[in-house]
This record gives sequence, C-alpha cells and structure tokens, in this order.
Amino acid sequence: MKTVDQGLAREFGLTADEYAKLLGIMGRTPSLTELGIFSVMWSEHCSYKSSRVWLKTLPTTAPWVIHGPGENAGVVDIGQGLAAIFKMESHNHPSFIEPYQGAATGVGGILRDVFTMGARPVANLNALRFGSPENPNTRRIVDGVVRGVGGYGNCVGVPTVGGEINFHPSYDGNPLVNAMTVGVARQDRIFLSAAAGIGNPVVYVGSRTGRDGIHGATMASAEFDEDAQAKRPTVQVGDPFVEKLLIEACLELMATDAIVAIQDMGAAGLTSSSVEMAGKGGVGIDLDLDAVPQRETGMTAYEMMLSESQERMLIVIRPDRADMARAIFDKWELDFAVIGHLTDTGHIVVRHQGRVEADIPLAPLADEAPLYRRPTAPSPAPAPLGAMHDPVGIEDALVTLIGCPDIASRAWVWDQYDSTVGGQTVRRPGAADAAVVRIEDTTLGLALTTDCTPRYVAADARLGGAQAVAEAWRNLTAVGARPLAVTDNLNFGNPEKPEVMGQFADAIAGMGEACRALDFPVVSGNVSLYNETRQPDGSTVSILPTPAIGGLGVLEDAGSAIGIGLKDGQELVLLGATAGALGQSLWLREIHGREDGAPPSLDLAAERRTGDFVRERILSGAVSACHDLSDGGLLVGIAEMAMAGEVGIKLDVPASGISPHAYWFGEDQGRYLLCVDDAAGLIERARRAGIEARPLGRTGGDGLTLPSGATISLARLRTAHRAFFPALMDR
Amino acid sequence: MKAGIVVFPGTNRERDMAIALKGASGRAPAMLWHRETALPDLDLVVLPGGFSHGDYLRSGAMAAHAPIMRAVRDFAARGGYVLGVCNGFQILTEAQMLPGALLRNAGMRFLSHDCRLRVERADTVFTRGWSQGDQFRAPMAHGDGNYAADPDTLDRLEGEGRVAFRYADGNPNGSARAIAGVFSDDLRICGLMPHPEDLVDPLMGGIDGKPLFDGLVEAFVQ
Amino acid sequence: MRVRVSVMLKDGVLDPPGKAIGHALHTLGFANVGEVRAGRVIELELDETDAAKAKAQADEMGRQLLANLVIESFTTEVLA
Amino acid sequence: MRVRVSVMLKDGVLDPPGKAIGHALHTLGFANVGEVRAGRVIELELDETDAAKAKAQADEMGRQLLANLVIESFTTEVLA
Ligand SMILES: Nc1ncnc2c1ncn2[C@@H]1O[C@H](COP(=O)(O)OP(=O)(O)O)[C@@H](O)[C@H]1O
Ligand SMILES: [Mg+2]
Repeated sequence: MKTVDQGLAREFGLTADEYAKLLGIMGRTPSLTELGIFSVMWSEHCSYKSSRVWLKTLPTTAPWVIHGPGENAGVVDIGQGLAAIFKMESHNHPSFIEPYQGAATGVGGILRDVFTMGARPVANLNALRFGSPENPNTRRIVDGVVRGVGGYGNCVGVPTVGGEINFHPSYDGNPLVNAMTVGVARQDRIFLSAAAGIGNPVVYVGSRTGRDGIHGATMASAEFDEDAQAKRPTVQVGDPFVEKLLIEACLELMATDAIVAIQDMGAAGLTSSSVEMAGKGGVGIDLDLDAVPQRETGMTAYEMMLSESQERMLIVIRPDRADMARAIFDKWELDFAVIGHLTDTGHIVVRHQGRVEADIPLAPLADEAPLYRRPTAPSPAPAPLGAMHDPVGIEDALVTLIGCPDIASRAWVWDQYDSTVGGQTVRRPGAADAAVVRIEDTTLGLALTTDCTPRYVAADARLGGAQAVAEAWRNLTAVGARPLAVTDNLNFGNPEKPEVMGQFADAIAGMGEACRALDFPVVSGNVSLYNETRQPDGSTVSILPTPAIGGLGVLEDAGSAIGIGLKDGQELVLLGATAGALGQSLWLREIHGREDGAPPSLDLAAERRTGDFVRERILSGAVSACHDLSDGGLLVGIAEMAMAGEVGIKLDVPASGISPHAYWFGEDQGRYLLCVDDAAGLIERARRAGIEARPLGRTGGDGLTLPSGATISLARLRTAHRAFFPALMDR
Repeated sequence: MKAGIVVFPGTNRERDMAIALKGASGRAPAMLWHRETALPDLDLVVLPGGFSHGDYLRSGAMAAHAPIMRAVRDFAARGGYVLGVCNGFQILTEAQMLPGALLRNAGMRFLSHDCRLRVERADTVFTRGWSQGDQFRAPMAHGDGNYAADPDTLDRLEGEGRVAFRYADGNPNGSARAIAGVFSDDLRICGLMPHPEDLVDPLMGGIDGKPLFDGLVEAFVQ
Repeated sequence: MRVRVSVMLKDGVLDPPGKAIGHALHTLGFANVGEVRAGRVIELELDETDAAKAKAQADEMGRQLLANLVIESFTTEVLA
Repeated sequence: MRVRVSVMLKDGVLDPPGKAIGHALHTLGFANVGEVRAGRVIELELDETDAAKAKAQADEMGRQLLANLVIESFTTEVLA
C-alpha cells in the first residue's frame, strides 16, 4: 500500500498548495481513497480551476433558456411544451491513445449527459480535428475515430447528422474529438442532479464496475508526452448495446414518479457523481462499496471510487418506488443495486469490507476547490497581409480548394454514420448548412451545427472566438431556423503558459461579444486543456486554439427548412459585403502555402441584420436554397451549391474593383448566397434593409461558367471534391 | 392491417417502422417484446432494424433464439406474413426462416447512404405496390449486408423467383448476385437490408419506400 | 474447465475480413502472405470437471449458437 | 506453412461480446457457463518452409497489425 504524502499527491496531479489545502480540510493525513477523491475532484477536468473565472463572463440567459450551465446539459424552450437538451464534450486524449474506443466512449458519455436529464436523444454531431494528412499516424487516427463515432452512434440508434473536420499539423499528436448530443423532453419532465431526502436510497444502475480508466479525469488534464504509452491500461471500452438498454430503461423509469435525482457517472465515475449530487443537494451521502456491482475481483475502494467504467448511472430514488424501479431494470437486463443512502452529515462516507475508506466534508471539497486566475499574455496582432498575386488563375485555384483537406467532401465520413435512424432526419449531412431533424409527432424542426475556424482563432483569438459563434448562428439561419443557444467545447493548450491562457481569455471574450450581439446564449459546454504534444527534443507544440461551437435553432415547421442545392432556372444573389479578405484564407494556405495575415473582420451588427433578413426571406418561401460563405469564400460556396443541386450556373458579375482572386476566394464574413426566382426583388428589399446585395447569375447547365467565359464542369469539380478522403483512407 | 413489430434488446428502428405502418394503414402496430411467447391476432409480423443484443456474436444470432421467435415461426407456418428489414433480415436468416447469411460488407465499413433497388417480382404481398423491374431509392445503414449462400442455393432462389430485390446501381456491399432481399419458398416471408420505412414522407426526402407499405395494406384489406 | 470454440467460415465462403487483412499485410510489406482467413474464438469457463463432458457441451454450444452452420464450421478444444 | 494468430482482449478489459455471449448461453439453458471471452483468430498461409521463421513473422504481424496492443494480446502457433 502506498503511503500518502505530498510526493504521492504530486503524482496524483495535486500541487503542494493544493495538498496543503486538503490537509487543512481533513485535519489529518488522508487515506489513499480520500486522496484519490480530492485529486479527481480538483483536477482541471472536474473543477475547471483554470477556466472558471473566464467562463463566468459568458452570457447564459435568455427568456427561452430553462437551464444554463451547471446542469448535465443545457435546456432550452422550443415551444409546444417541449425542451431541447444538448451539450458537447471532448474525448481528445483517449482518442489519441485508442482512437476507436476513445471516440466511441466520447459519444457514449455525451449521450448520458443528455438522457440523464430526461431527454430522448434525437441527434448526434461530431467536431473532429486531425493532424496533417501527410503524417503517417493521421490515417490510423481518422480511421479509428470515424469507426468509433459510427460504431457507437449507429448501435444506440441515434442519428449522426452533422459535424466538422479540420486537418492541421498542430493536431498531429493530439487530435480533437468533440461529440455533441441533442435530446428532446417535455418541459415538465426534466430531471436534475441535486440529491434530496435524508434516508433516500442511492441506486447504481447499468454496467458493472471494472478497473477501466482509473485516473482518466486527471489524464485528461495532464499534458501529453511519451508517458502516454505507459498510461495505456487506462483505456475504457464502450458498450453501446448496454447504453441503448440504459436509455430505454431510464426513460421508462422517468415516465414514473420514482426519481428524486439522477446523474450519469462520467469522468471520475462514482466519485464525481456522488459528490456532485450530494453537494448540489446540500446533503451527505453514505456509500457501501460492497454493494457495487463489480466485474473484476479484488477491487479496492480506491479503484471503485475512481473507475471510469462506462454505461453507469446513479439515481436517488423514492424508497417506496424501489421495487418498481428494480423491475424496470430487470426487464432491460441491467444491474440495479442500492449502494447507499443520503444522510444529514454533510459528509461523503465510503465503506468497504467493514472499514471506512473515506470520510470527507462535502462543502469544503466543493467550496475550497482551487480556482486560478492564471497569468495571461497577449498574442502579437498578426501583421496585415499585403497584396497577393495570383500564380495559378481562378479555375485551377477553385479545383485545388474544392479538393483540399479542409473543404473536400466529407461523404466518406458521414457515409459510415447512420443519419436516418429514427425516421426524422429532414436534412442529412452535406445537404444544408445545418442538419435538420423533425421532432416526432410535431411539426417542429431542430437545426444543428458545429463550427470553429481554428486558424482564425490562432491569429486573433478574440475575433476567432466571435467568428465561431457567428458562423454557427449563420449556419442555423441559412436553413431558416431561429438560433436559440450554444454549447461549446473549448480545446486549448497548456493553461500554465501565459500565451495559451491569453488565447483562452480572448477567445471567450470574443465568444461572449458575439453571443450577446446575436442573442445566442451559452447553455452548456466543456473545457479541454493541456492539448499539446511533447516533441522528442522536449519542447511542446500546442494545438491551434479550438473553441468549437455547437449551435441549436428551431423551426416552427420543419418543412420550411431549405438546403444548399441550387435549383435550375433561378437567380443566385450574394448578400453581405465583399472586401476580398485573404488573410488566413484557405486560398492563401493552399495556393501560396502561407498561414498568415489577419483573419477577416466581423461586424456583428451587420451580421445580425443580414441574418435576420435572410431568415425572414426563407420563411416567406422566397428562397429555394441558401448557403453561408465560409472556408474558401464565394466561388467555393457557389461550387458547393452547384454540386449539391447538380445544377450549374453562368456567373455574370459586374466588376467590383477587387482583384479577381480576392473577390472569388476572400473569406469576408457575414455573407450568404440565396437562390431565388426574383433577384431584383430580393436585392431591392435588401437595400431597403441596409444590406449589400448583388446578383451573381442564372442557374442552369452542368458547369460553372466564369465571367471570363471559361467553364468548369460539375463533373470535374465533383471528382476533385470527392477524391481527398478515399485517397487518404482507402489505400 | 393488423401488424406487430418485435422489439429485441438493441432494436432501434422500431419507431421508424411503426410510423411507416401507421402512415399506410392508419392503425398503430402492436409492439411485441422479445420475451413474449404468443402473438396477438395479426396479419403481419415485422422484425425491424437495429443491433439486437449488440449484434456481438453475429448480427441477429442471439435474437434468433429469443422466446418470441418460436411464436413467429409458428405464425409463419400457419400462413402468416413476416417482414424482416436489416437486422430483421439477419435474424430471419439466423433463424433459418430465410436462406443464406449476411456477412460483413465487402468494403469492411458500415454503409449509410441511399441505394437503388430493383423489384424482381411484383406478384407478392410485399412487392405488389410496384411493377416488376421498377427501381426505387432506399437508405441503407448496415455493416453486415453482404448476402451469401452456396451456389446451389443461389441458383434455386433465382430459379424459383425468390429474389425480391436487387441492388440496381452497383453492388454496395458485395452481395452475391447483388441480392438485397429474398423470399421464403411460400413467398410469405420477406427479408431485405435497406430501409424503405425511412423514405415514406416527402419531408425526409421522398416516398420511394411507400409502395411496400401501401401494397401490404391493400393485400390485407382484400 | 476452460474450453475454446474456434469458428471459421467454410471453405468457399467469401471472407471479407480475411481479404482485407491479407491486403493490409501486403501493404505493410509481408509479401509472402498467401490466403488469409479470419474467424472468431470464444473461450468459456465451464463448471464441469470431466473433459469429455466439457467438450461435448462446447460442441453443443457451437451447433446451437456460436457458429452459423450455413456458412461456418467450428472446432472445440478443452484447454484445462 | 500455415500459421494461426489468436487475439484476445487483455485481462480486465471490458469484453462486451463475451458478456453478451455468456448471457445468451445462459438463456439457452447452458447454466454452468462462467466467464466468456470473445476473440479473433486469423489463419494465414505463408510462403515459408521454416517453422521458426514462420512463427517469427506471425509474431511480427500480430504486433504490427493483427492485434491492438493497447487492449489486446495475441498468441501465434504454426499449424503445418
Ligand atoms: N464529422 C462529420 N460528421 C458528419 N457530418 C459532417 C462531419 N464533418 C462535416 N460534416 C458535414 O459536412 C457538411 C459540410 O461541413 P462544413 O464544410 O464544416 O460546413 P460549413 O463550412 O458550412 O459549416 C455539413 O453538412 C456537415 O454537417
Ligand atoms: Mg456553412
């Protein structure tokens, strides 16, 4: 047995100050189990000790927000007495160690966060960042992650309807796997985690406990290095079949009045769920570990309290409903065990084999958790990009961009995800800027998207944070939905480095500005720090700062949602101002091999004005297709619409005074393409609303005809667009 | 039409199937739990898609031994109609109520996209909504849809007109002779891999799958 | 007793995983790999002390559930 | 030569298929089945006449491709 001292505490990730604080709370040397409990509860992952001061600055309220951050997931009112419940969560480090299981258990974990609140999950999304396609490891990681996301989501029967993927060398040793789940519940049947009722039984349901992932929560908070190999035995294996049973059993129980409080066992399993439930309810909790269903023999209290075995939930139940509840879990062939009860002591007391293994006062465990305002250092403002020449011409640049890793068709990926199960998927991946699912037995539609442009955040974190929020809002708007709220997944490097903390603080400031300007509050989220790789020479490389934004919007009538596919014989109109911003653009990266300059600026007032106008036009029925402009700029956006609609266009664009490559490939923000019958009418309305608008040309044919007269066939574009993933993966 | 849908642990397309059946017949199907040993009065039993028992041994293998399968077998023997879609098809082959087996997709990846199916004969209750040779679109979502049987069995199926559907636009999963669905020898049991039930509403992208359900309803009204 | 049931596809039945593995091995430079067949192995703990009885039981499990005799064959062995 | 590579999950790693198979066997009436572990077996034809070399190659294939050493371990044997 290890002796507990400061040295061991350091191994567990506690600093000397943190350990001193622990000793102050306990008034004695803690037991190993107690040290384990403190170390996970005070880890970055569970305590948000570096991020909390900044997260508090985000706007989290709106009339339609029912529960903001602080619950297992965010809850918003979507009308008709229904609520959407959603959250995004990362599984970055586990996905590097074991891509399949890391990604699969990431999906499993976020599903539990959502159905634990009473929602039936209706959609999954996944925001993925991988290393350079040239890195020999990338292929293996992409393969495992995509199989893992699909393997889990397909089996539980929740459609995977959207996401995003970027490639960049900064993710070589540290991919990002951010999974988002959206569920729907009746507003009067939402379940929370605050325990109540002294004496009430505490029930464990789901899979048995094994030695999986012990210290996963602290691993997620530790920077990545060669030791990763040694940490491998902590890999958790997911069982989506059991998760499916757990969803059905929990929803069946939730239809009764048996549940007082419920929480999934996520990171730090039994510890975090019991401590948080009791802590939130202001009660004590006694656990009897002999009653915990166990998969392995000889497990210690320490191992059981820290195990991250998957597919488990903790429920505080009404004592007179325990038999009925047990019958439901028996029917679904899941373990059900009363493992403790609530007390009035304010302590968590853990007993095992006749001994008290832990006895910790809950209030100071939570209240005195470390909280750091870590030093921040500003990043230098990027030098503006000078005038750029065009070495390849518009045609070749388009073909290059449409086939480049960050723009190429993701069909290879989403073809491995069941996107139709449930029979409610109105817009599948690739068909629209946001996925759209109808809510069964209603006309309501939910629009869902994830967005972030990490290269913008790296160049200007404040602007990049705001841009990610604005792009999510734009993507929801572009299908006709009213954007309601955001979940975020803030993936950054080592917060102990002032530059990284500076990026973090600035990105949050930018996100907050955009959320406020767009009435788009943050209702849930997740922080993942220490995303960096130690190089053989001892230096570390941080990932590009990646605040992934998950956006949710609602449509009164799912049938009014539109997609991006051009319709034949109509006019295409561009809304929003074009200045030809090439700084940080994909054109610059793919054609010149440069990643520099300032990212495109953002005008949040214009953003809102333009988006509100677009949404109103879509809902009036005047728009047959809409696409917002992002990576690759105007011509890439047009090409994407043409490929999706299998209809070409003859571009007939008046001179703009901007050089052609900047005009076609600049990534100016706040712009949309609209396919309409009456271009003149739309442009006139836009002008009256103070929005810049210009006609681009008439749709038809099977190619993109440039103003120069050159035509690029859709077939050529399609071939270039589809080549990247199969070429990388199906070797 | 009185239809019942069997739900196994891990079944996940029972709701899709219920929507399609109710849409066509106006009547909600009965949901039947795998542990039941007797069926209510029914015209049609449907084994829907999903991952019964996680599909952990072989797809459909464990579900084929569920208590309700004895009742389904008896029901078919008495002249009842049985439809199996995706995992349901796999279960029917594992239960040897349909010939052949479904192996891993040739490309070793889960496949989820629309395919085109050709209707090989239209004089059955399952296909009467189409004409022979018709093609229609259907979403696929499976990892084990690669239909296999020995050459004699395949020849017999072809000879007896027991191929129900064939992939018409390539062969996405490597199935023998591009077979996507088959009938039992009395044409009362039908299994297929793709999901017509997910394409019965224009809002979801089309109604290509509707003739299956409309045809069934017509058949049972008569 | 511990028993092992090994399940392989019958000869002549197409084996997509086996083919994929063979392809991957060639790509990795294992040039002398010929045919590859992939199968499943199931190891079971049986509360049984008689090896012959254990084997008979394993055979029965193979027939009833562990193998699909339409496409697969299996072998059983008693490990200890 | 023919070699066989058997791949099993490491002890302690959750084995969902093994668990489900054990459960199914109980349901079928095989009451004396204890723990079940499910694994994979790969049989390869090698153009190699030296048994020791064949085994060494199979070991190398196990390490490089056939087993996921993060969660699995493997054994190799020369069949003929
Ligand atoms: N990992 C993924 N899983 C499922 N769908 C994805 C994934 N990545 C991208 N997609 C889909 O591909 C389409 C294009 O994605 P993206 O280029 O990121 O769109 P945008 O730039 O408009 O936000 C969207 O429909 C998106 O949901
Ligand atoms: Mg977009």
